[in-house]
Amino acid sequence: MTTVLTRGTVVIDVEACKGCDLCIDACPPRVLEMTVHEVNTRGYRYPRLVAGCTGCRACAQICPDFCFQVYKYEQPLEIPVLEDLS
Amino acid sequence: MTTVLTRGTVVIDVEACKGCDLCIDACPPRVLEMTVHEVNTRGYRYPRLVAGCTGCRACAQICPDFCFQVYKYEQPLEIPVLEDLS
Amino acid sequence: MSVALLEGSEAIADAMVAAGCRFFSGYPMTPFTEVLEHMATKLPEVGGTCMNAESELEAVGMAWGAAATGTPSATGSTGQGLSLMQESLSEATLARIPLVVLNMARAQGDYWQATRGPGHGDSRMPVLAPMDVPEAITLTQLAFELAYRWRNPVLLFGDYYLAHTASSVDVTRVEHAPLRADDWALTGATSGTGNARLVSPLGSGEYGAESSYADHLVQCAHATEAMLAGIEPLAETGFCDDADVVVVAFGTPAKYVRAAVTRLRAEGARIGYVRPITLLPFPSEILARAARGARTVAVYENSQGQMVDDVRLALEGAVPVQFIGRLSLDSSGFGIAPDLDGDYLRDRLLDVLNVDVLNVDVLNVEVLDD
Amino acid sequence: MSVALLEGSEAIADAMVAAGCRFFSGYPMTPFTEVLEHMATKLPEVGGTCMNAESELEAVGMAWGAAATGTPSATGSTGQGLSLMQESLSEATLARIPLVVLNMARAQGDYWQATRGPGHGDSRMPVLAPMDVPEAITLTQLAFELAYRWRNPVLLFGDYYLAHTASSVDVTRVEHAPLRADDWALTGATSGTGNARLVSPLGSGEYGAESSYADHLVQCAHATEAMLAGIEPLAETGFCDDADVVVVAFGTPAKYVRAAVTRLRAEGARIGYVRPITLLPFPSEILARAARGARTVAVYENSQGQMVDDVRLALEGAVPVQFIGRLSLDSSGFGIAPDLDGDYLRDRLLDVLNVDVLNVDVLNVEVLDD
Amino acid sequence: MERELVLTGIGGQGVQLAAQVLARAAIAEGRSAQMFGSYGGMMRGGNTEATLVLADGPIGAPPTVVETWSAIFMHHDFSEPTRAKLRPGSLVLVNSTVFEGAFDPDVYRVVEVPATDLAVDLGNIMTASMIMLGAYTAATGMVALDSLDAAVADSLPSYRTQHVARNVAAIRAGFDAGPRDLSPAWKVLA
Amino acid sequence: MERELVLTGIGGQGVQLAAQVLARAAIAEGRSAQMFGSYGGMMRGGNTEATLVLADGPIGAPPTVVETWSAIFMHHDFSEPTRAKLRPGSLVLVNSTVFEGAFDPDVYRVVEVPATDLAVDLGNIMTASMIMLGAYTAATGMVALDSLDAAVADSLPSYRTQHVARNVAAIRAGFDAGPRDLSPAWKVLA
Amino acid sequence: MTDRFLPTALPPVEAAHLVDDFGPSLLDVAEHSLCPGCGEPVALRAILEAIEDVGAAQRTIGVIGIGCYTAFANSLDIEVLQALHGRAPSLATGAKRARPENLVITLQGDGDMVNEGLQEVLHTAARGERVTCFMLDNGVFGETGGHMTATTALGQRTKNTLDGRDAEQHGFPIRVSNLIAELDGAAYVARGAVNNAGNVARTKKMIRSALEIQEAGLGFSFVEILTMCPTGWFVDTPDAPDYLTSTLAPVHAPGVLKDVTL
Amino acid sequence: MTDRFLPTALPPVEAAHLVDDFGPSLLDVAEHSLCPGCGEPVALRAILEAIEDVGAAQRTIGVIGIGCYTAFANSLDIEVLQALHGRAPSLATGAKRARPENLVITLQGDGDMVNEGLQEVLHTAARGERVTCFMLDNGVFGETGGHMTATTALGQRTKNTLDGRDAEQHGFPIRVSNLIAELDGAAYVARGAVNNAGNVARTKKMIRSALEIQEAGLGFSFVEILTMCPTGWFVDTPDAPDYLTSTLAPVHAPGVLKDVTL
Ligand SMILES: Cc1ncc(C[n+]2csc(CCOP(=O)(O)OP(=O)(O)O)c2C)c(N)n1
Ligand SMILES: Cc1ncc(C[n+]2csc(CCOP(=O)(O)OP(=O)(O)O)c2C)c(N)n1
Ligand code: SF4
Ligand code: SF4
Ligand code: SF4
Ligand code: SF4
Ligand code: SF4
Ligand code: SF4
Ligand SMILES: [Mg+2]
Ligand SMILES: [Mg+2]
Repeated sequence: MTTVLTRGTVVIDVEACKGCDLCIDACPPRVLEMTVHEVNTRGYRYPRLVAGCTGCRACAQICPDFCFQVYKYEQPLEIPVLEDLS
Repeated sequence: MTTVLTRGTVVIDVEACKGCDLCIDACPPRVLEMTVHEVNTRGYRYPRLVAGCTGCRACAQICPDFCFQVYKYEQPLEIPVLEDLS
Repeated sequence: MSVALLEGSEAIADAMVAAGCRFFSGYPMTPFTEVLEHMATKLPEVGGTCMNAESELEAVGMAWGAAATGTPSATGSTGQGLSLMQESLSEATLARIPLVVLNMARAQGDYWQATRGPGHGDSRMPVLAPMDVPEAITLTQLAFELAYRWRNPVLLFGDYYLAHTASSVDVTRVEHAPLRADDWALTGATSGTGNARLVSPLGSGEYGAESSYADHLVQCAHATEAMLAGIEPLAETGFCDDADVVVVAFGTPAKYVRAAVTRLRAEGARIGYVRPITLLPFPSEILARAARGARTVAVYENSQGQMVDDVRLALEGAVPVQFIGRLSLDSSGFGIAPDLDGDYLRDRLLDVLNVDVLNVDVLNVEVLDD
Repeated sequence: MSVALLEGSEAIADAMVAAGCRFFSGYPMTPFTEVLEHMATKLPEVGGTCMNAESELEAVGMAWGAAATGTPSATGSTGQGLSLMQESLSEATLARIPLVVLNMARAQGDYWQATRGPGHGDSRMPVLAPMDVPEAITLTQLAFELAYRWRNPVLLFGDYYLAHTASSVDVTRVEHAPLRADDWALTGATSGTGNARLVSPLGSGEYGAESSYADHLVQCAHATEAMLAGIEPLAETGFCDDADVVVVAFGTPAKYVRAAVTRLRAEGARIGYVRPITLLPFPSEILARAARGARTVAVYENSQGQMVDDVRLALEGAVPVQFIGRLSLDSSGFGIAPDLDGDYLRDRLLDVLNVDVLNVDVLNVEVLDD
Repeated sequence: MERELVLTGIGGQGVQLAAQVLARAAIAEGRSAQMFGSYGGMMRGGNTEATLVLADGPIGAPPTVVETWSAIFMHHDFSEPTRAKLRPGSLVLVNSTVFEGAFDPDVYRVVEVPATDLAVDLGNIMTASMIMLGAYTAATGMVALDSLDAAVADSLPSYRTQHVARNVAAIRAGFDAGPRDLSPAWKVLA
Repeated sequence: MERELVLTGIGGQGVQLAAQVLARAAIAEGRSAQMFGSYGGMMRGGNTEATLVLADGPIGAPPTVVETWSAIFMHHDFSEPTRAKLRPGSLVLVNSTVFEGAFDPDVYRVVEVPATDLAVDLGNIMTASMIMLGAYTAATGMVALDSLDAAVADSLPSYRTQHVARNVAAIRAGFDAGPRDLSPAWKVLA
Repeated sequence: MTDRFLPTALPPVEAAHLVDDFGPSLLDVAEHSLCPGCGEPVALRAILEAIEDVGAAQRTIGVIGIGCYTAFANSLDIEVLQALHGRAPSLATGAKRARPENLVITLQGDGDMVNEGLQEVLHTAARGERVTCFMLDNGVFGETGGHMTATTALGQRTKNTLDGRDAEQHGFPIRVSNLIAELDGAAYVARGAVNNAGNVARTKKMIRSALEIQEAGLGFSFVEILTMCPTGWFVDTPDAPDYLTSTLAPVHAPGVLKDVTL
Repeated sequence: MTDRFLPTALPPVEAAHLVDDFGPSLLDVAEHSLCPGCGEPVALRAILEAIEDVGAAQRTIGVIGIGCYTAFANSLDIEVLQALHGRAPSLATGAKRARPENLVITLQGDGDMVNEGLQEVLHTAARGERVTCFMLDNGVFGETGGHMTATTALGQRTKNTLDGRDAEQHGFPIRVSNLIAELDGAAYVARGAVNNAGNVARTKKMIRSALEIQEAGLGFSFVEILTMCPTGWFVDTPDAPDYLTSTLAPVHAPGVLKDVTL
């Protein structure tokens, strides 16, 4: 068990998402991951956030469906995560 | 009284002429001169030829009204002219 | 202002300026060029803008853009140039753009383009057809009033004669309702307010936010019908009360027809005339009333016959209609009609009257005088 | 060929190829795009050329250029795109270019554009309006024959339904006169002969070397009249002999009208229909004959009413005419008419018949069978 | 004689394909066919409807009909307009797996087919419309079962030919599940 | 009351200018004017014609007239259409210096003015039309002589104002050469 | 595994400040009907944010062409003048001449601008009209089904060039920014792209420069923006950004082509 | 003095051979109605002679625009397809595609090509259409009275710019040859002039090269020809050649802009 420095976070409007994956590649620390089976009411997969967001806004700027609200923490958080098992 | 070497000559369709003067400047040896008072039936002044034509075709190529037929003599002529009095 | 000798092209330009026009755009084509030149001189003097557009399509686009800001605007061409503008004019109607459009036509073959156009769909533009320069001054100003009242393009149908006839006129402003656009025009002021304006041929939610493109088209069709029902049809009639023959013509040729009819009257013929001034809405009722007692109605147009359909539609078979016009052009092709300058017109009228010789007793050199 | 299930857009493309068309140019606009796509596939297979033109103006220009070489050519768009082509189409008529033009229209509001156009002046194009895919195959081929016989553009008036309805059809060549152009088309062969050909809307001296532009326009106007007089007007009529009410409609909506009328007949109503197939020349005589005994003539169009004028002109007041159509579009705006898919049409016909309930005894589920 | 079939469903259920297959099978048997499809936009799950008319000769019916001899309901969403076209005696096939709602059996000849269930059983939910088509064929004899096989091959785009067998199997499963000759299409006058 | 004047000549003779000057003079006197000019192309020596109508009130005449109260013939070339507009009693002024042909003095009131000669005498051949205008004014009293002076200034383009005096002089010379009150324009009903 | 994921349904409870808020504030309705992975909304966002950045939000008139982006006409919170296909630059000219104090922009696609209305934008640029035109360049008519346009790169897949555009058959693409840069009336010409966050940021800077040029009255300004159209290109949405890089960008190279202020 | 002048009414009696014969042989009627000193007939002569030079006289289709040059449509001895104003390149495209074996040219003016039909020629060039377009550039709409066009040089006098074209008021001229040269479909682009005999000769060479490019199937070819319009420029005919040199030529510099065979 380690922690990840997390300077920001996002609110994701998953219902607006059309599952295009653009945010995934856009995120510099790669802290967004698409669902595999879960879909929204329109049937689209959508992204979820893991620890390490920098609040860089890249996801918000690239998302064609305006699904992101980005926040920067006043104080960075250290978020505990499970050790990568690989 | 001298002579001028004349390698060519032109036929001028003065009735077709519209008096634009373009041939005058175009003629390298400057052997075309506009009439001063004489006009054709449409009221335009037109060019006349003096000795020294080279048959270079410049007048024909520039004339907007296709007034020139150009000939080259098989043998250049020496045409006598009055001494320039100036 | 005071009375001056103005060519029609200049008088129309002055009338536009008097009506409040502050933007004009056009592309040269005789005899529209003449108006464009005057606008290029006059508009800057009153703080307006005249654009020598690079083509007719761009001219109508520029006028559309200026008009959308609430700036009284006009454009035009000849009928051929207006053909290029048909898409824009049809859709400008759907976008509810008040725009005055001049057709300085060559002859009269653009009647259908004017009254059955513009372009595709159910869009229509009111059409005003002056017979001479003084009337053009009034109708030009009326065109702006109608354009704004109905938020619709309005067509002024002139010709070469109108553009080139000089007349003693005093171009004064005809008082009309102010050309108000403050409730819809784009000025930037509503941007960023959460309620920004939209001016669009695809609909702008004005018939309900949820209204579809289809709803918009249907609503526009109704608006067009309301407009055509709301505009008073105008026509001049003369000598119709006891007329055997009623002659119908519009525009400059109608002035020739009127002169010919007046002379025939003086010679004793029972002949009258009707001159539609609004071609759309067509003055059907005025015509039907005027032709009630007639034996026949004759239609003269300098074309192969187009308005004649509207005459037939107005009369619904009540009086037989015959077409006595034909296309007549001098070699310039600009619309000067040899038929008007000779015996053609009088001969046709005599044919219709079915007489060879009229009572020539009344014929004397002063017949046209008061 | 053999029977296959083809959408109208493909069947029209096949019919063009069968008629001899070897050049096509167009710019995408639904539902014309569909035909363009098929032409892009089919023409190269027969050694022809299909151009994805950069705009409608360029499309009509390319087709004009190819047609002038004697290559059977076609272009088209929707009504809106055709508005952009109005100058070219009007002048192509003056240049005597045989050209087939498709209007894959959205609804029926382009009737006036089709029959009173193209554009300015006295130019006219014959207009053919199929009601369904099998008829479109025949009329498309007729369009080429007419275009060549009269050296004039010819308009085929279709719609979204026609483009998208798949039908079991066998596109076979309708035998018609060969599309001959060898006496006027440009091939370069007469260049340098001292007698080089000219194909021009301004006239090419064919009416006499000294003929002016004005003469040319007048001669073209006469040629147009001769053409319209020379083409046989086509219409389908049904149940008119003893009909109280005659309903007039064209194109796909006419097929709906026919179905509704057929059903009302089966229910005992004295109702008949006339379906103009050539919109220009309009089948006025057929209509007048069919409507002779009728109490009223009702006109259905999916527009605010345009053909209704031609119906009135045909009947000249002999039978009262009422308009029972209106513009009806689903939210796509492509021309699918909710009015046709529900009770609207039948209700209007019942209104005209002036009955609430028909003799329902004859109503049964099999009425539409043979 | 003209026979109408209106199919309704939501995007992705194969409604248009089923209509095409039936049309091609009928054409192969020498009949005339006319088909008009409509879609309510490009979004997933939008409405889709097809109107198919089959006949012995030229077809008089317009692209869409106000009354239909038969209908297939793949889904209840957007199905109201189709329901409005039914007339007394119309044959109604319902995909009972997903369809919510009911039809009065005194007015219509109703056949319930659990098409989506059967399709899932066959291993591909996408073939539900083929199941319905098989059942419809059983109920009407509109075409011979064999005619449908070839029509399936003709109706799939070339990059999907590997799916022919699966669709043919679905048609046969549907045929087996359908009531035989409930509403014979052509026999009346044959 | 409307008075028509048709002027005809060849390009360069000042026909249009003469018509304009007369129109402006009449307007200055409170009358209405209407004028339509036509030119037969841009070549030198082409036809030129102007139709002028003056009246006390709104003008009913169209741009060109089929009959004219008066005419001025500056040249015989292209003059046939104008001649056809004469009616019995029309006033006809002829530039006798160049005009070839004759008018029947029993039918028309004919005035011959050697306008081109007079203009040459005055030092400018271009003012021939002003000579005719002066003579016409003498014969008709259409406008007061003084009114023409101001009208000349108004009718010349600004880069030609130096020519005003010359034209005024020509008008006066023509006036002196013309017959006084041969065909009074307005007095009949005045 | 689930607990790897952080809650993203609501704003954070920890002290934090908002740095980016769903749709741009000049858009009333964020939801739209454009395809998954479409680049056009991304470009639109950059344009709208730049308008705010230059402080012109309440003075802007946007003239919109006809293409997929037209779907936004109803939901923008700037005044919109909807043009016909290809005609936006002339409308913008009329609007700007009538109201010089406004910021006037156009939003057009490649089909709209380089096919139907090529001469409109060139004439407007040559005139040095004080307007800013934005072109969303995806090399296809997205709206009508994804056919080739006049900008389609050689080798690019479209509905009618499924094997890639071939010069022999379909001619060569037009680099319209380069043409405009050649015109003396053009004061600023740049080409950006929205296929990754870095390009979006660079493009936004170009947009801002273009608007500033207009505000300064220096002439015509223009930004071409390469956008993804996975639908018209027949590629999966995650592959579209790379497809843009490898296909469109080599022909239509991003960068500033002209800037009179430099 | 009279005897200084030689007889020019008849061919010489001395042995001589004809080297240039009045009008070009591909012109049936030499007489025309264009103004004195107009450059358009001069350019036309060069084009017609070049067509003969490349041996295509009996294979040529000439598509003609609308301007003063249209007056020749009736007297040319090559087949003429008269186009509407601005539309010649599309007609030429259709004709060439239908009959690839023909030499297809257009003859247009600056008003026709750069105003009304700018996008026609650009699209045709981009497509690499195997046609040759000739533009007679005098910077005015000669035919309709001499107004400014989109190519009018800054400072040039026209009917509506009597004090010279001013960029602020009338915008900047378009150098259309430069735009065309930027297009990959264009194989040959040159600009000539007919204001003196040397330039006429150079221009004729350009015309010949352009036609040869078409014959070789190498793509689109284009020659702009600067022509005098003394009427529209309001200059005396003898001054027009110099006016061209000092006004038009600095903006529209003569020379070969592109030649793929080099
Ligand atoms: C005059 C005209 N022709 C054709 C159309 C059909 N049409 C609508 S959008 C469009 C293409 C738009 O392409 P582009 O501008 O590149 O936008 P995109 O769809 O790629 O976003 C076309 C051809 C039209 N609306 N108007
Ligand atoms: C659609 C259309 N608009 C306008 C005109 C009027 N018009 C005829 S020629 C011309 C200008 C021609 O200019 P250019 O091509 O430069 O030729 P030039 O007269 O200078 O030789 C114009 C505007 C027309 N014929 N058609
Ligand atoms: S703000 Fe930056 S780091 Fe955070 S999720 Fe978005 S792209 Fe990733
Ligand atoms: S970029 Fe937006 S629409 Fe695309 S997957 Fe991410 S959140 Fe969904
Ligand atoms: S041929 Fe040459 S030298 Fe002879 S007159 Fe002509 S230009 Fe002068
Ligand atoms: S160039 Fe021709 S038209 Fe001009 S002056 Fe010389 S001969 Fe006459
Ligand atoms: S078709 Fe292309 S441009 Fe249009 S919305 Fe879809 S992805 Fe975007
Ligand atoms: S106006 Fe100009 S281009 Fe036209 S003929 Fe006269 S000089 Fe030549
Ligand atoms: Mg695009
Ligand atoms: Mg020019």
